[in-house]
Amino acid sequence: MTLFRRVLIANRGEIAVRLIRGCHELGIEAVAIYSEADATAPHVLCADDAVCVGPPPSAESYLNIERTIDAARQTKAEAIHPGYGFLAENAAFARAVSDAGLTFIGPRAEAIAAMGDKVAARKLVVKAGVPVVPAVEDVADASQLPRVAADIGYPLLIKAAAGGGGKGMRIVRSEADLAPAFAAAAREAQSAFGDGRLFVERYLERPRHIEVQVLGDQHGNLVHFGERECSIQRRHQKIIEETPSPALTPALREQMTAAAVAAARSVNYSNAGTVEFLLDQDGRFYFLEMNTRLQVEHPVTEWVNGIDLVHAQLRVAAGERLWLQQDDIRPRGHSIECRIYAEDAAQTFLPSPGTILHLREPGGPGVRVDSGIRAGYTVPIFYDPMLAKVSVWGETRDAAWRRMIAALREYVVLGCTTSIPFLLDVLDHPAFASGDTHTHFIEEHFPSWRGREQHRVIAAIAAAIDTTRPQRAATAGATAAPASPWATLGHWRVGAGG
Amino acid sequence: MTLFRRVLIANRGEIAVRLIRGCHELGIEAVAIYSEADATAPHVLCADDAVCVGPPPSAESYLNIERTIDAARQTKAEAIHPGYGFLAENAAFARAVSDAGLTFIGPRAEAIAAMGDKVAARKLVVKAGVPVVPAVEDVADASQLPRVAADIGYPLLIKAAAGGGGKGMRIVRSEADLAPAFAAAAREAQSAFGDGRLFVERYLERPRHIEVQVLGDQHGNLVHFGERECSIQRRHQKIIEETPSPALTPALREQMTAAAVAAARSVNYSNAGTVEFLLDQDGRFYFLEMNTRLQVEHPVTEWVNGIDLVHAQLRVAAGERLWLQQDDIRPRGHSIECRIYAEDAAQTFLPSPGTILHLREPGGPGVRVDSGIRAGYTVPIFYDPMLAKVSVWGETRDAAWRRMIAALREYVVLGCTTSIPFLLDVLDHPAFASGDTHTHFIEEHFPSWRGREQHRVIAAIAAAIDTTRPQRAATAGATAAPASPWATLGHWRVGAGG
Amino acid sequence: MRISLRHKQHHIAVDVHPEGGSYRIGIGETEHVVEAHYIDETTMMLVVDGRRHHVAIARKGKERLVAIDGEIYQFAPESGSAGHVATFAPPEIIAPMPGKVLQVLVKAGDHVAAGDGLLILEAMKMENRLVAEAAGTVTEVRVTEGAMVDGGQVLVVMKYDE
Amino acid sequence: MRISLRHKQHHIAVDVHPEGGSYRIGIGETEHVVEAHYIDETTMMLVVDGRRHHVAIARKGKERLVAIDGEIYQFAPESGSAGHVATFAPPEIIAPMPGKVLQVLVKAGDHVAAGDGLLILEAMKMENRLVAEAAGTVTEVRVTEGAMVDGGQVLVVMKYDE
Repeated sequence: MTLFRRVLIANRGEIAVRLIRGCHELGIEAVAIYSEADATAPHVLCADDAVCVGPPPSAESYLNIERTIDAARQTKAEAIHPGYGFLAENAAFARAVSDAGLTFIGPRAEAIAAMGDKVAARKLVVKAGVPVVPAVEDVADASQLPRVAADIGYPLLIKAAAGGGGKGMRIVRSEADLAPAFAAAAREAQSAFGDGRLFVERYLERPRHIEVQVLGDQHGNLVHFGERECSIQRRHQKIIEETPSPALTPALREQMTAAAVAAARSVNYSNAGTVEFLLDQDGRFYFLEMNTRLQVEHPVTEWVNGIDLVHAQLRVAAGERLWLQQDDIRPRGHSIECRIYAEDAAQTFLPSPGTILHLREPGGPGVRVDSGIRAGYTVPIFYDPMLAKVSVWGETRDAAWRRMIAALREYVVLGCTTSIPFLLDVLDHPAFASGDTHTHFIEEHFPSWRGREQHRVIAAIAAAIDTTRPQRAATAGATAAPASPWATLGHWRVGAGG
Repeated sequence: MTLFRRVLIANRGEIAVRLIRGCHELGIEAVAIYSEADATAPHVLCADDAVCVGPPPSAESYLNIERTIDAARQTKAEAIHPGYGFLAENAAFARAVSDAGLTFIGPRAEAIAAMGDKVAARKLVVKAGVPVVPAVEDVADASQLPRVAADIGYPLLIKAAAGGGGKGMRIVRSEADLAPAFAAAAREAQSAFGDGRLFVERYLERPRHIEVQVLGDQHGNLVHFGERECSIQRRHQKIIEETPSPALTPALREQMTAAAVAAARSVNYSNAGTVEFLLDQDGRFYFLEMNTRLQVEHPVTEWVNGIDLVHAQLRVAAGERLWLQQDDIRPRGHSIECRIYAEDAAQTFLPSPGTILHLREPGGPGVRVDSGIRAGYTVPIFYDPMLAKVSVWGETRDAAWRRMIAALREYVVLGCTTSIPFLLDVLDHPAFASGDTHTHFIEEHFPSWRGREQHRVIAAIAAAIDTTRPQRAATAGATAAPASPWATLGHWRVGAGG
Repeated sequence: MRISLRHKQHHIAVDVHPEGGSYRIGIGETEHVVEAHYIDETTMMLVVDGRRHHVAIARKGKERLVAIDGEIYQFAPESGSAGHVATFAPPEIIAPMPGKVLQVLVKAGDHVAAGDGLLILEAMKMENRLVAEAAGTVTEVRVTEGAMVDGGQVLVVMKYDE
Repeated sequence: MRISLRHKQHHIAVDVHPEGGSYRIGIGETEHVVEAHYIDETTMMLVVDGRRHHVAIARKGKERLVAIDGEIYQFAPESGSAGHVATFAPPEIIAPMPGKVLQVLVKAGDHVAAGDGLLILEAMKMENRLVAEAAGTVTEVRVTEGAMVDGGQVLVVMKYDE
């Protein structure tokens, strides 16, 4: 099977870097696109070629279908990989790519469209025998709300019919909050997806978010790679994911993966996709949505199943038949991922972009970092504030958990506030350690986190000593300079005893 | 099972960093030792405590048994991990550790002693039914040589009875070279191991180096983790290792792993160890030696088997029973490791220490870097010039091979000459790509390598442009400075087309 | 030498006394014996009362950013005698980044509890709710709905309850 | 502006002509159109005749160390007109690192072939064989067996055959 000679990566940040690496490993040249804010972003530097597609705002660059396809044409790319976010779940884009004679690395446009409309998707999977949450679909205006709410019962969840990723979502616990939440959700949905339609459903108390990775070829073969649990969320966005889920019995896993495969088959799904479910406290599960693209958290599936999902995407997109039967897929051990955001968890997770003054990434056995930054890089204010992802593998959940804690303690990012200290506190929480996780975990256990400051005195001592030190330069750069007069190295000795 | 509270790491460099990480992941504090040349070495920085054990030469520091044990006592460490090299295969050290009431993380001293004397080890394994190469043992002086040589037949291999790692080894192809080779080998053996005794054996033409990883507990249970092929060597030291070996059929693997287990059982082996074999071109294998310690190349076994060998060492040393049966161990995919040395392959692999001016390590899926350096670090001249190891995993040998090439092309080490360009040329060689490897691979295919310089013109352009640029400072440091007047960023565009 | 630092709401006065190759460091009533070794410009090894700490440090003007064991601190120098460690919330609510004011939730004179929303700022594609760090009275609202604001711009001024 | 560089035995003369935001670069008979972008002090993005190259660069005095795609180059500046690219072996055999001279294999006046051993230096725990890069005559041996030498010290001087 001949793969592509050159592929355009229609994305930025860590996922673009990861996709470019995946191409290079298969002997494929990778073309980056970039906005004017990203001319020297890490993904541009590792690509074989790069094309500017417009000004910084994503609506004018990374969401510009025409310029993206033009870039592929100019650079003679034969296929386009959309990554996640941006144009990844845009059926019109997938169609435009095909119409331009290029290969879209993802499912057919019809499958994207079918699953992209949450209302239509729900109907489809119900027909395929997949359970769904009680809900009322397509609430067009606020006047219908009180009746809808009464039908379903509080608490309610309002979400965008067109979207994903937490944008346009609101939880409503009482009628008083209904109207303002609806207005805000509609505004966000309109601005994020150009479609203000909303969807109201019963809100499950303390459910787990469980999703199943599927992979199909263009010849009707489809396998799954087990589940991921992504219950740890803030602002309705995942921040810690793992596989296997501590909550799944073999019997439940069997049922949920079968439901996922049924949902995918209902739209003749090909390429990589994810079927998301909520699992309630009584072990009942409900279809949430299907993400018709590679997922941020795909590394945990790769670790445990010994699969490279990006290679797989490229191969099935090129027409290759699946080389794996379901029985060949044997998960091993446990994997956890943490997303590193430039945000301040002590300030309602406000984004905190800035210039990376100093960076030291963790490494060693069982630790993978997918990074979209480098030392000296200024995180642009125009895009999602995720800087990198750390994923680990361990023989058991306990081993993976300990390894993640060790890795995050090694990780140094100075220049912007990151979620690392918060993630460490979440990991340290006894409820996380024992696998007692659910989507309200953060609200419940960290309603007003103020910071992890176990070493405040040591840090103050370091800052004070450094303040008394004669400065070499006024610049804020990280400099690996030769020994200074203050470096009293050589024969020194510490430790208990003499 | 309670593990140790605190462990002393009697080593330096990448392996000390890896062992400290392994301790931290199990909730164990790690104490480093260091020579005066290593006060700020990476392994010292990541330890919880550190003790200076002497001046730079290893004989006065890392090989000093008394000071090492004193350091453990002072810091209240309960166990000592020796890593590889230095005191790792020193039975007297293992005994002294036990006598001090501490746990030696490795096999019993008797097993080290039995396998440490190559002559005695050979007799032992022969009794256990393991095949060995025709040889004459313990050649005390040069006068016996011509007779010995005639008995075995040329080519011959002379090696130290006490040692390993290529030190004190010589190949002799004709009688004329016999006496000088013997003298040089005896000198190296004496200086490296304090024991000048030599061992002469038939030298196999184009054999493969195949070794088997074993792991035993203190209760008589012993498993193996399959083989590693380490045929790519220079100066008789491995530089590229992989598992599985492209040469092994399931039947041959069965035989070799059974022989390895028999060899290990012959000394009641506990903890991690490696049984080395040569495999000739006719598929016959011969016991070479048993390394009674963790091996440099252990990561490839970890990748493929889903095991953390350092965790396993700590657990069995603490008395835990093996938690794995042989049937539980199921290798998956393929792994390759490359050792990154500070050496000049174009100059007979001369060591090339220096100060690391710029460092960028590869990362992403399936790539692991075990590093003993950092930017700004000066590689000391006193120790082995290995800087780091890169290991990769792929679903197939081809996938792992491509990933390794991509990783090495990403790897930037400036400040000393490294083996990276040479490794890339070795990987690129069709004989490596097809798995046609043997221990004379480098001599045969790269008798006079002069450098990999496909980009010499581009590099010269970069150097010339940088030379014309006004310098900010005279120091040789790597500086992440803000944009300079020469950085013409912003809206720029390259690529074919417009 | 007294170094007065602020990290978030914490005021910390550190008395630094160099002594031979090491330091006596006073913080509050406690005195520490400290050895400080610069590994390079951004890495310090501190030995504080016999315990080793591996600290990363970066400089942003007069500020010191410190990372230790996964934690992050940002210290700004303070002048004057700040010998006490007290809870302190800055009275000016500042835009953490450039964005658009979607909604203003308070007006001058309003009394708010800690955690009450003050305004909603759209930035990085998200609606961000800026809240009061402590209970107090809104003395001034400097922006209107729909306004584009710069990072660092003062949005609301508070007077916290005593 | 002509920049004359040496990398190992290669002499390379590079004519650098800034032109607007980019360069015309002449090497030998070939002319290249080059855009150079500094990402930071150690990273350059070069676009040479339309192809992008990601280059890492470090400075060691007047030397330039360049890494590109896993390859490493070390360029030293040369004065004078070195417009030719010729094979050149330095006549002075230099200790690559500190060590001990174990054995001297040649004496002044000896003629050696390319690859012949000159002496054996023990360093980094290994016996290192220093060899002649080209055929020639040994004109001087500056060390004796057993001597400790510094890195950079001249050990043997050669006169290569024409």
